Amino acid sequence: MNTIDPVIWFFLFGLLAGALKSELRLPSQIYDFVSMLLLLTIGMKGGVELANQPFTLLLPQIGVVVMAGFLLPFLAFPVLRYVGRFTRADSASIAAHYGSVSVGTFAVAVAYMNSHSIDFEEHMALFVVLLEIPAILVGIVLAKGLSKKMQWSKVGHEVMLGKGVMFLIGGLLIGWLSGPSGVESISPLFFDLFKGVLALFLLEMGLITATQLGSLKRYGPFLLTFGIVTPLIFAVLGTLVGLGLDLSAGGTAILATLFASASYIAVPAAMRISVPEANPTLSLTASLGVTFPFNILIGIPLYYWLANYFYLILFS
Amino acid sequence: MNTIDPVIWFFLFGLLAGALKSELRLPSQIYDFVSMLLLLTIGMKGGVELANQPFTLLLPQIGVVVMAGFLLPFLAFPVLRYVGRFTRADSASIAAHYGSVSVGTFAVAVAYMNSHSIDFEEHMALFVVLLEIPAILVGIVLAKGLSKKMQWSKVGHEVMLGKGVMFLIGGLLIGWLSGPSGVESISPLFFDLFKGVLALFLLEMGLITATQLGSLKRYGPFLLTFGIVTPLIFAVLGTLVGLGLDLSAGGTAILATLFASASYIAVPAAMRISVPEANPTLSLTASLGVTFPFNILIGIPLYYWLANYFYLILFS
Amino acid sequence: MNTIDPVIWFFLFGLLAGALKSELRLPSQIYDFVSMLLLLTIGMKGGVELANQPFTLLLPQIGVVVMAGFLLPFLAFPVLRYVGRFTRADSASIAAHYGSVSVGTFAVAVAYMNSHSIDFEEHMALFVVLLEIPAILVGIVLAKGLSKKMQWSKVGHEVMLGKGVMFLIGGLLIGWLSGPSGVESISPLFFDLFKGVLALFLLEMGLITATQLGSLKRYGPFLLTFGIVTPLIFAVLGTLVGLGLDLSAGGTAILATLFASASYIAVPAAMRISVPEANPTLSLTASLGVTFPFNILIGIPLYYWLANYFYLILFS
Amino acid sequence: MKDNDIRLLTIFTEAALETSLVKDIEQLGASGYTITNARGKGSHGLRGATWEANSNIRIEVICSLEVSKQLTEHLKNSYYENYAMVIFTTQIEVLRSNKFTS
Amino acid sequence: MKDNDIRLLTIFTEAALETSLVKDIEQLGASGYTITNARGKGSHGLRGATWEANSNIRIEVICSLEVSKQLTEHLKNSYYENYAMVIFTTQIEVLRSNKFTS
Amino acid sequence: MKDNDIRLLTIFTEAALETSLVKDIEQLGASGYTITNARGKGSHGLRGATWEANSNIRIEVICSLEVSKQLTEHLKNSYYENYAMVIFTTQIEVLRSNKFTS
Ligand SMILES: Nc1ncnc2c1ncn2[C@@H]1O[C@H](COP(=O)(O)O)[C@@H](O)[C@H]1O
Ligand SMILES: Nc1ncnc2c1ncn2[C@@H]1O[C@H](COP(=O)(O)O)[C@@H](O)[C@H]1O
Ligand SMILES: Nc1ncnc2c1ncn2[C@@H]1O[C@H](COP(=O)(O)O)[C@@H](O)[C@H]1O
Ligand code: NA
Ligand code: NA
Ligand code: NA
Repeated sequence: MNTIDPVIWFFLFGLLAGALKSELRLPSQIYDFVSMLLLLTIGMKGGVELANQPFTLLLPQIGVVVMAGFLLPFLAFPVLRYVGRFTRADSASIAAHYGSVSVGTFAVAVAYMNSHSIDFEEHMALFVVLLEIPAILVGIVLAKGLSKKMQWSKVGHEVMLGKGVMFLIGGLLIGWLSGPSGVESISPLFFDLFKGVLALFLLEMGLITATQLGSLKRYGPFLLTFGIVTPLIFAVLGTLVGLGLDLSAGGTAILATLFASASYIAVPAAMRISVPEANPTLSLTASLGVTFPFNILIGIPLYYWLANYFYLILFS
Repeated sequence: MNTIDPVIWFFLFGLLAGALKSELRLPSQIYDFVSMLLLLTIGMKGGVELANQPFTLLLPQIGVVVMAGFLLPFLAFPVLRYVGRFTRADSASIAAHYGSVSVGTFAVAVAYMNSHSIDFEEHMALFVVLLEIPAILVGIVLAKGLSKKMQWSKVGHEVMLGKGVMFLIGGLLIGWLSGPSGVESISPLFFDLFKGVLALFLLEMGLITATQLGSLKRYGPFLLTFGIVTPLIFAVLGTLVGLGLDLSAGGTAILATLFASASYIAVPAAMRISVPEANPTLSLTASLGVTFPFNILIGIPLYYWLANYFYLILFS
Repeated sequence: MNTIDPVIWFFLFGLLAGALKSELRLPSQIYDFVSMLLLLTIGMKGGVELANQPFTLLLPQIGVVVMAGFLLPFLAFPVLRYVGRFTRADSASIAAHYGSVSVGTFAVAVAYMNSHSIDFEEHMALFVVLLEIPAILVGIVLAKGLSKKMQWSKVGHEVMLGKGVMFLIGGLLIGWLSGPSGVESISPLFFDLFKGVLALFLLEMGLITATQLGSLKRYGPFLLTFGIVTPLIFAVLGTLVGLGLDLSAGGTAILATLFASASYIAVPAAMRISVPEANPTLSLTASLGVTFPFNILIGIPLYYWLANYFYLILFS
Repeated sequence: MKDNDIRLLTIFTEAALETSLVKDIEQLGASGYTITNARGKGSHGLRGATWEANSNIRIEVICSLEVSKQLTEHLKNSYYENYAMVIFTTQIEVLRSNKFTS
Repeated sequence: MKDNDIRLLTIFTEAALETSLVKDIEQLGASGYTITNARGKGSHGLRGATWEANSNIRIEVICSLEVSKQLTEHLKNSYYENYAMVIFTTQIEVLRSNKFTS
Repeated sequence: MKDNDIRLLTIFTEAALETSLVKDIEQLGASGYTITNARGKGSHGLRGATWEANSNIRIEVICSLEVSKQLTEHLKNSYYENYAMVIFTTQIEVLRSNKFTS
């Protein structure tokens, strides 16, 4: 029993409280604050790591990961459009959610590695930032086509300057500019409290997930299936990419988790403005109601097992 | 001068600021957050302790404490009804407040024991949870009678799923399921900051208490007397129960404090819904305006002295 | 690059995000909370230091500093009135802002000293409290004249009981009454997190400063010049006073920073009520849009250099 | 049904009643509601939103004159006696008024 | 006194005035008030509620036409010149209207 | 222009639209606006303000009847189809009404 991380218990407790229709709530500004701390800290971790090693060494990895960010939505879109029979806008929007990443899921994966003393490349946090955005652009193009009329500067503004992305990039820059010794003075707030902050975040995520369960019933079995199968397939892709990039087993599992995770902060906000005709309930039901719990409860250990398994097959 | 805990100074500062009509305020969501952290942490402490020892060993203690929770309101009710001459609803509501417990008072008692290096049974936190609820049910029955029409499922929902109780129980479960080593990773937020969080909580409690002083004048000397004599009597009962249960002097003093304390979070919320004809100002004036400050300023050291005194008398 | 404190990067990041019109924001209650923690902690630091040394030894320093607080606005007022050609109310209000101090600037100065391992007298925090108020009173007199009609008790209430001053004084009292060993139990929240809390505060200050840049353009070059030259001159005065009071180089630099800093919390609030005809945009543009960034980016290192330079000249 | 049959019903009351009132509003046939947090003072004294127990909410319901009457009547009977509560209606013109009267 | 003599007086203004305005409202005989936090823009520029100094509040007072006139007059004279402030009145129908006119 | 040409236009809608709507309101000639945070329910389901994505805002615009009509028309065309949005107008009497009609 003790092998389950306490942060997961917070999530399950939130889920239970939500399902029981309890009045439990994280005050909205506290939730904003907690999210902000997560984003800043994850960004800073990535930035500090960047300060530790020559940027140029990472360039090939960065190139591959960004490319993956552009490709993943194209894999999801036809399934949604032709198997799920969603409208073009809805298919594009959901595809963008799954092509992008979930910062919360990443944080749980990091917590998992830490509590099992599994090593991983610290610069994985950089990939969170890199994978956040490409899928959004692809989603918009899938919904609207590549017309000249697209106000790309407005879209770019919307995407880059949204809260989620800004905090990640800001943290990254601050971590990079301050370096490992510089951030020491602020580490009690940002690093020491991280796991506790993640616990509170997951408590609220549990409550929010519970509110999605109602719509899950309404939108039936396709979303449920899609929300489990997509992360599995994307995780396999992520595992292959991770091994191809020569990442450690831990790093590979985290990359697989990133591929498998679906956004619920940056992408919904961007889609609401740029593809308003897409129904936000559909994508949130899938990403929050199915994929997020699946990943943090089952996915992460599975992806780590997968990374080790492939390691064995391929390198021995 | 240095023997007064700094958290008490925060309370007195809040009281002073309130009395001076300063604009000082804890932002409302921060107060909610701080309360929530207190409840979760206290719950977790109890839960971790439960994980440490066979549950069955505690069963007798649990039984006695729960019984006390049902009995205490019956002691207070007739005094309120026939001496205080309050309406039936008001008497029942106030009796429920005093039969239940105050989490803030408990936290101050724990802080007192810690800063005087007094040992106590860590599972006292469990008793906070256990004593929270029975008095509410008794209060409702005292107000309404035991009619078949009572919607007990609605009342149960109201009582169990209110924020206060849920956070306590949630913390308890999380602490129990995670165990002492599990909660280590989240202890910087929940345990290391606890005393500081308590300080902020008490600052706001001081401000709120100050607002009750006006109504205290209005409702006259009975509430003042009741608010001091009841905790004293209940503390003596608590001391006897504690000694009977073979608790340490510290544990006995904390149990006495719990008996002596009056709720101002869970019970007011439940009474407002279930016994709406009771005037909430009366119970809050007594519990917040009189009993809370009395307990944290004078009561706790007194009850510890009492526990030691009885120890001497009875066991030597 | 690593010599710039990470908290400064937070400020610059906020400034950038604001200039880019990003949606980044610190939730308003979190900003209030963070400010409150800064004020309480700074007050407590001063109070703990007071507990460490005989109060009477500090009396001469206190006397000189308070006198300076009364004098500084008189230096700024004629410049604003006759060179800047502002109305009497505006001149008085801006003079009050510059005669008073900025707690945020003080915190950055302390962080600077700490991260460069420069010693300074810990009771400087006391001077923050002392310098906060006199300038406000002078500002009101400059605006309204010394008429008998002035409702000084109302003004005093407004000034003393405003949030900023109350938290500082409260912290001071709590620190003083608890002493160094007393505050230990609450230090994880108030002292260990201080630098991180300051980082969040500066992030929001950067965002707010960015919103002032627009009005800066409108009010032209005088405010810009005034906002840079005044701190420079006041810093020289502060340096001389510091050396005269026999402070260390670090302490002198901090006193110079206090003289050079302009209020943006307590004074604006007091002026809005007591001198309503003054335009708040003018004073905030100067103090927040010019002087605050100037001081934390350039001023503080400069004032430390200045303190050392004068030391050399005068004492060798 | 004519446009001027639409009313805005506004309720100032205790935050503790939110769950209960929302249920009532839906059961009495209103198509929706909007809630904001508030503080205030009235015959039940100061409710300064310092904490949950003395926080107010402000509920707005756009509905037909008929529903507004029924709701007012129901709230008066169920809550008016024991809770801090003020209710009033305003005449409004609403876009797509049929949405609120069906 | 007739129902239609009741007015809802609404004030959009600076948060810094809250204490002061509440005192005025009570002194001029209104039976209560309701306050919510707000942000906005007007002739005094953007007040985005980023911090205390540029936060707005929204005060509502239910009162007789007469009190509403006196209050408006008083606020106009005391604050209108130097503070961001907008005042307007709406005709409403209120439950138990006598509560607000006594 | 007469006093009774002034309208209060109220919009209940998704928080995500704030930036966009503020721009529209200014471009269509209103002299200001006031915004409060809200939660609610309507034809687009429950919007409980648990987080950004399902938070509402409540925008109030005091303007001339004409501007109110133009604004309503513009909002209807631009947002009504794809967003949770309710719009209504109330007749009000405002102090210094010329401030809002120039
Ligand atoms: N005259 C009034 N004007 C505006 N709001 C009021 C008025 N009277 C009461 N309220 C609001 O309604 C709530 C309940 O009123 P009451 O039941 O009179 O205490 C108060 O807390 C205020 O928020
Ligand atoms: N035309 C308007 N419509 C709605 N609210 C307004 C309007 N003009 C001003 N306000 C509000 O009233 C406050 C003060 O207005 P002013 O004194 O014009 O700056 C503003 O900050 C807005 O919140
Ligand atoms: N009948 C109603 N009364 C009051 N507010 C409403 C009503 N219907 C909708 N709203 C508000 O307007 C928002 C958008 O409405 P809708 O587009 O119908 O979902 C809702 O989230 C509510 O806040
Ligand atoms: Na993904
Ligand atoms: Na008790
Ligand atoms: Na100064």
